[in-house]
Amino acid sequence: MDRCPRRLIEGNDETMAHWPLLSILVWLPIIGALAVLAFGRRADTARWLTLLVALATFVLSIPLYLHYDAARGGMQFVESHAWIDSLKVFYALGVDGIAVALVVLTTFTSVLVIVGAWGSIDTRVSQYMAAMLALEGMLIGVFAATDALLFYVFFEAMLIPMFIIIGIWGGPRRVYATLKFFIYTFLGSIFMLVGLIYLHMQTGEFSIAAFAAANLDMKEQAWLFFAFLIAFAIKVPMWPVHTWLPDAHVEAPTGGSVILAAIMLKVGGYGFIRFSLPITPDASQEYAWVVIAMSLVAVVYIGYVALVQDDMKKLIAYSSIAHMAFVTLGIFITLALVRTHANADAARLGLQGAMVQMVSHGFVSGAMFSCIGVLYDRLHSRMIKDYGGVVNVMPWYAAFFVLFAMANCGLPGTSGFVGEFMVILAAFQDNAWVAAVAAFTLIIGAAYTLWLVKRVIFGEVTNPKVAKLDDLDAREWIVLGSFAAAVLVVGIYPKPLTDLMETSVQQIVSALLVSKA
Amino acid sequence: MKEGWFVISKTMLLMIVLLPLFGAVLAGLFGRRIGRVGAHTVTIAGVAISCALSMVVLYQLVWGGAATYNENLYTWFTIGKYSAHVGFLVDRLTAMMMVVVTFVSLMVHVYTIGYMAEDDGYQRFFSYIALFTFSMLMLVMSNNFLQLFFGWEAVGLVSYLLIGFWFKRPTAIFANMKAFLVNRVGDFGFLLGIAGVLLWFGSLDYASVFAVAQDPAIDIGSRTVELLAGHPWHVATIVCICLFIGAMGKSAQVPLHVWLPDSMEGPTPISALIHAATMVTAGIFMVARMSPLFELSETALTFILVIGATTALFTGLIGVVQNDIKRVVAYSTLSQLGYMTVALGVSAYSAAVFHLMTHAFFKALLFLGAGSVIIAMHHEQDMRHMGGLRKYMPITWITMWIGSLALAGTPFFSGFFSKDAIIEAVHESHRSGAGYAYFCVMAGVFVTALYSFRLLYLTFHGKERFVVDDHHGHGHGHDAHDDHGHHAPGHLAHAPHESPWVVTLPLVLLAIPSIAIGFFTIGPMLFGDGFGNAIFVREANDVIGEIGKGWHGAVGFVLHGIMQPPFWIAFAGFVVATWIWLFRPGIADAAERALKPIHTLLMNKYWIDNLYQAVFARGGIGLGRGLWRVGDAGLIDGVVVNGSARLVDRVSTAVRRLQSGYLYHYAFAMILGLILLLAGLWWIVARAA
Amino acid sequence: MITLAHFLVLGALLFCIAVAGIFINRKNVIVLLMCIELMLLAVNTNFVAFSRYLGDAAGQVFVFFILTVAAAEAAIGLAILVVLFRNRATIDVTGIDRLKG
Amino acid sequence: MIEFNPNDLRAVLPELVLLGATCAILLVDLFIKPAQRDITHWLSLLALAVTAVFVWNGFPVPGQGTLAFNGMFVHDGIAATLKLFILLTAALTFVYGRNYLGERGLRIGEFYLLVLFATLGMMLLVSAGSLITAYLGLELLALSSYALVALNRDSAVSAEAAIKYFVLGALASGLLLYGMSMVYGATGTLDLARIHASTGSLQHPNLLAIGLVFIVVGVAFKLGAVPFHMWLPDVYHGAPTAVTTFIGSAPKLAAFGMAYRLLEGGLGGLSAQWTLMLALLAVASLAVGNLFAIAQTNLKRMLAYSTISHVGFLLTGFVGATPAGYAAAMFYAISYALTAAVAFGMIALLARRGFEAEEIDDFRGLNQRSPWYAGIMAITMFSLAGVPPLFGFFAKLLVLKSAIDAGFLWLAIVAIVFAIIGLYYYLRVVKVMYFDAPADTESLPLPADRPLRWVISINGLALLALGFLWGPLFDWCNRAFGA
Repeated sequence: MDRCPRRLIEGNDETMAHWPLLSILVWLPIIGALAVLAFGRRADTARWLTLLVALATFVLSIPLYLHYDAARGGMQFVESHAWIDSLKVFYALGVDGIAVALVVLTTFTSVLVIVGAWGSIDTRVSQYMAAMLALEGMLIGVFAATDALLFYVFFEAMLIPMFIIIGIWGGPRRVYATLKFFIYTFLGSIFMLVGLIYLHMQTGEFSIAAFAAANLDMKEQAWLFFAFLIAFAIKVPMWPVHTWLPDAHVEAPTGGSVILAAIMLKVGGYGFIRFSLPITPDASQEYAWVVIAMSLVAVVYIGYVALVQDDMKKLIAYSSIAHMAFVTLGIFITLALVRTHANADAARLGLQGAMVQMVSHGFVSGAMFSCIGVLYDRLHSRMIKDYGGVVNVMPWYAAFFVLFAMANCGLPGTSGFVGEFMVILAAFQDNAWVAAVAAFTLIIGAAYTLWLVKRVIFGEVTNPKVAKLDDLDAREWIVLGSFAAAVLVVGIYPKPLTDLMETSVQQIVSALLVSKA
Repeated sequence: MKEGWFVISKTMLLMIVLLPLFGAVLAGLFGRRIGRVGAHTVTIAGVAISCALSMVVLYQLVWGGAATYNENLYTWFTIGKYSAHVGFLVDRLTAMMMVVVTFVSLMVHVYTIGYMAEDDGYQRFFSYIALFTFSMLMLVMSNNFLQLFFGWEAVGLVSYLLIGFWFKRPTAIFANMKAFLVNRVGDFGFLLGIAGVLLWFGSLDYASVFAVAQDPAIDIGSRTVELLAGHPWHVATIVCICLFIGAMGKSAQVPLHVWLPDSMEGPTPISALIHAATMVTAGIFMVARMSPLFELSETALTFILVIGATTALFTGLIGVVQNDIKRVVAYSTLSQLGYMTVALGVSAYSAAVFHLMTHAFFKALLFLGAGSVIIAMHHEQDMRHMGGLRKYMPITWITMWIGSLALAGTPFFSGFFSKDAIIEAVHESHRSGAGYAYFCVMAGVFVTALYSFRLLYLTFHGKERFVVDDHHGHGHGHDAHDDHGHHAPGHLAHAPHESPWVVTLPLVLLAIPSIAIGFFTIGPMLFGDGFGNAIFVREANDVIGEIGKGWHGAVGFVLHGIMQPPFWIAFAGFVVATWIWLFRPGIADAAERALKPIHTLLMNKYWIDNLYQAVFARGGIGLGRGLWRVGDAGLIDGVVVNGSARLVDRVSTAVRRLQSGYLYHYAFAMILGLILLLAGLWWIVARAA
Repeated sequence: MITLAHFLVLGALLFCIAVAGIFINRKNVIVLLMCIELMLLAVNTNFVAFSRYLGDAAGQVFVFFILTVAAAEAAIGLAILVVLFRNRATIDVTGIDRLKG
Repeated sequence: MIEFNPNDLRAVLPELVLLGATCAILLVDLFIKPAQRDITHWLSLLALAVTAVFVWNGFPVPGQGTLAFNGMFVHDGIAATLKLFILLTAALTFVYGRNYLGERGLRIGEFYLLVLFATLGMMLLVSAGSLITAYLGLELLALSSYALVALNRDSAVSAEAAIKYFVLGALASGLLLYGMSMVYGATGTLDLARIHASTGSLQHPNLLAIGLVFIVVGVAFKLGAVPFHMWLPDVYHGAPTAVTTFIGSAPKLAAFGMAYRLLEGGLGGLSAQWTLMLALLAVASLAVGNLFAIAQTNLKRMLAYSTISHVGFLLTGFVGATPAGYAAAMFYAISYALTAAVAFGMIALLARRGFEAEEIDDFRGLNQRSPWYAGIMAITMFSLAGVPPLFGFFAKLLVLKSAIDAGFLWLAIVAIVFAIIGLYYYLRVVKVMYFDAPADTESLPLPADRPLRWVISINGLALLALGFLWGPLFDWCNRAFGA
């Protein structure tokens, strides 16, 4: 990857004023959304306009990757303008390696989502597309915000478009699902708000860095830790606060599911890395076992639950929960590794694993939901029993499906393997039993995924409707093909990704060494 | 110039690996475009070249004195002190495996032209087997655990795809899922083993891991860890057993053997290539490759020994009662894998690998022969409907005999040398469990002979147990598998006849090594310095060395072997088989009736499959249902989430009646509030005073 | 000798009677208006008593304001009462319960 | 010795202007035909505008207020700020109510005059420097409001609402007066500043404390805090929507001013006691408001209960008894007034002759009928629910912050817990508008009252804009309290 340290567009500040790349990335889609609402009377106008904006955003996010000086790490492309002086609230943006990865994931996925929704959404197209764009902008904002209040604003605001997307274009039980989704996540994050206000009282400002620098005694840290835990655990989601996800996924339109699984869930993991670890390191160490336990339960419990689902989307939703458990596991074993085992490298391995898993899950789950969407567009059913023998009529589709299924079981050579592999290696360094339980996903994950493949893809065609299906069209080829390329590239050559985040991860981990209490 | 020739070149290795992949991609993505001929041409060309190059590499290493090749191609990731790479380690062991893999694969490719001639999935099939060749090469040529695991899983994937090749057959798509899942159980251990290696040996690269393992200063062998408080375990033992669990999955050792017989749902060439010659031996190869680690742990080796011995005998027994010709060969494969594992268990790694090689040839031969028979019988696989085929298909008949003789361990045939070496090794070994193992392998010899010759007699000898209803007249394309099932069992549309040359040529080409390879290679491979430093054995465990003391060349080995019990046991087996199935066919049924319980036991494969089905499959689904309905739907959603919502709803509908609409209630509420506030104030004042 | 305390107690009694009247009376709205007047009178008593006691005229000024406002209040109250009666043909307190819940 | 000081007139100039204008309009209205009612409409708006200009010109230097009429009348930044927003919301009431009243033949001079008088009362109330001015301002507001509620003489529910409002209001002012008498007795003065000064040295502190309780009750009634809230749902529900728009918005600002004047200005010495009382009232209001609102099907009634819960939040800002807290509370009051105005305005917008659009189901499928107004209403609902990036969220944020800074963490947590319950019924309105299909009876065209459409759109978008640009307003509030 290109590592030319272009001083012009690097973090250090007043030079950034020339080119506020992050602001552009955040606001271009949101303004685009308004434009789509304004001019999107005709469905096709809306579609093309949206695609244009999304592509532009994606293209603009490439320099972010190219010119992020990974060797230097830390926050770059920094922007900071006073928002509320009296409270020291800043409109402050900046990205480190981790954020860059997630931002690029967002822009990439958004384009595919919009291409994917091309034909399948035909009512109130402009509103759908606008919601998608607004969502994209807010997600980028979440990953780029370095001011806690700004982060929170994006964090909450993105619920609104998703609420609308599920509620309008969703399935039969969409209202229940979307209300549940909104209230559930709102419930979590509002406790975090109290935590942030408390931290503001301690530090007098809202900058995340200042929070991280604040000295907090164990009791304060414990309270804050759990405030953050509720917020992010619900977002991830972790067992046992996961039940909103299957409903939301089942009812959401394909595009909604893809964004939800591929990016929105990552906000939770990202929050753990941005807030829990740096701000409450001691409490995180103290209570890491809670999170680790929740993650391990998720791997096994959710794995078994996924096994018995008869709705494809629900199955993938549950498998998402199980996979995200590796993210939380990887994040929270770092503390034990850094502090009790004094093995910072292993901690970095774990954290990197968590991040790679996030990116990979973005691709894989996005791809899986797109695959299901392809079938749903044709047959308007998500029920496994309605399919079977799809390979006979849709060979190319079947090929993609099997590929993504294999990535979902973490087959080496696909992105799904890399993260889980790293996390398990790191976990073993801390505790072999933890690693063993985590590794159980090899079996259960394969079980539910392959059983799905067996029942949907293979076998004789039983349903006459299936017999009439036709294979992927060009649009679907683009979507699935791009996902497949991403899955394989990350799986075969993850080094660019890990290198991008290496220094940032190392900085986070080394910060964990100092106790604040 | 000589220099260049005797240094292994990276380009060559890359070609060896990538050509099959290239073929696979071409045949897979553009199969329709390039057509059948294009597909098989490109894949066969790829595999043929890489086979030739592998032989060159082997020659360079063994005779050219080329140094071991160990380099990284590229870095997978580097995180702090941890890094993972993709790279090649090519020494004599690797080279031998490369040759075996590519050669058998080449044979199977050629054979497939005939076998799959009529199949719609022709291109797809070639793409798969070429992809398999690539994966297997990645596995054997790897120089680190990561890539090993990659190849390990990749071959598993291809095996999954190929067992389910005829994805319309319910049995096939059940079998391939079963195979993948059982393998995953093994991989579960394998992955933990790798994690352990990284933790305790500090790297994933073979070289550095082995360096640590053999470094007396570190003395990793005596290092212990308390995974359970108060139970110090040797780290070496943990790692080795974990790794071996992986091998148990891949190489189908009891109790993870259940997938291999079912894998016969795949097309026969696959059974030959993947489920007999190469993939299933990956576990054996891995353990041999890891000999420096396994040498560290007596416990692990004992474990291996017992597992191997059990597999060798008891799966063989099942083979005796099978009627499906492919399943007989499959169970014999299981049993032979058991032999190899036993060899590993007594630290006779070279013997294991030696048997691996010979077995690869004659077992591939047997499978392809069986396939040829199946073609002739129009995909009738039940031996009870065969018999007397020798006059229809002489080549198949003779080559099958050669294969069986090799399998049964007839002197001068390749199997004899390898198997005898193993038995000798077990005999020499003083490892605990060696006694049990010795009994198993001895009994195994008898069983092997029994089912091998039973197969031959039932298939090629005796009277024909099938009817040719000739109403079609003699047409062509008898090997069309698509017309199978049109006929009642034992009824054929046309008389069976010899298969086309693409089928028989591989049989002949495989028959030659099945006869001769053992005789020529036992010297260098076992008692010479055949594997160079690839295999490490501690002095105390060097049973092969012990045997080697009495080594006077292959002929001497044979003469000495004939004096030994194994030969006579095998001969006994031959006699019994001949008597029962050639001369007195009635006895078989009599014996079956007499030994009813045992027969049922064997027919049901000791009910292990049923057990797994009940406990793990149905149990797992039951558990999932329970967790879902009770845990998710019931408690979390029902009680907590919707429960709280319902509670709020109830409360609000209840309390809203307080807003009664009556003025005096409203006024009363105000006065009440006033009084409460006054009371509160009084309380505060009182507390203040 | 009548002290401030007596006036305050009187005021309190009047006030309590008025308040009690407001939420005990279930008969008709006129009584409510009366009670309100009574309450204001109680307050006035307080103010006058205090102002006398403190020797400060402001309290008594306040009383005049209160009386004026009370008059206006009564006027509006009766006007509303009329409207209510025109719509409901009753001024029974228990009858006024259409708005509830 | 009391002597007349002409400067005092400058302090009350806006009030005088409004009074004069109101009387003028009263006369004008006598001589115009019902057809020309618009004249009154525009004149009233003009009157409010002019008054606002005078308030703006006379805007005092931040921090240092001046006293007029021997301290009877306080002229400071707080009063001026509140007055500006009171005038603004009153004007909004006129604009939003015009069409609604017109269709129901209620566009009579009385409406405008009563609103103007009430506004005058509120202006007086928020700059009250003595118990007398406070009482007079309060009654002027209250009496006008009673009459306004009963504006529709042919509506039984209006009459019922009016009588309830009247009786309870009278009771409340009685209690307030009783408290005032106690305070007077304890301190010997009606002047709030002097009361504050003399708090420390009293021979009957308990007398003052008892008076405090009664005054708190009076304030709580005006705000509509539980358990003195019972009038609020019935009045909001029963009153004509245009009137509800008024009663629901501006008086909250006035009530905040009254609370500040009486409790901080007068009885600041007893803040230790009343902060606790207000905390209790806050909890009760949050609980009752949100719990009752969930069960409602009538939008006006639901909004009434939501008002109660918002009062809980407003009081949460008070419990700190710090300038910052008051600033937050004022910010909250302003944000609520502006938001509520849109909410009720939307009801007035959708209503038409013979059809009050006051049931939640009347908003079904609004998104299909008119995406724009559905969007405005959605913004309003999310703002009321306190979802970022909308105005309401930052109001909640500041209030919670002040409570936490004041050490009332438990109160903040109670508040957010009930905010989550509250979220549900706001979302239900959005759900009805966006996710439900419109019943065809409702797919009538929206009234073509251009000013209404424009103003309500601007008002709605302001809630979004202020979500980003709330800084200046916040600083303004802080400056007013010298925080």
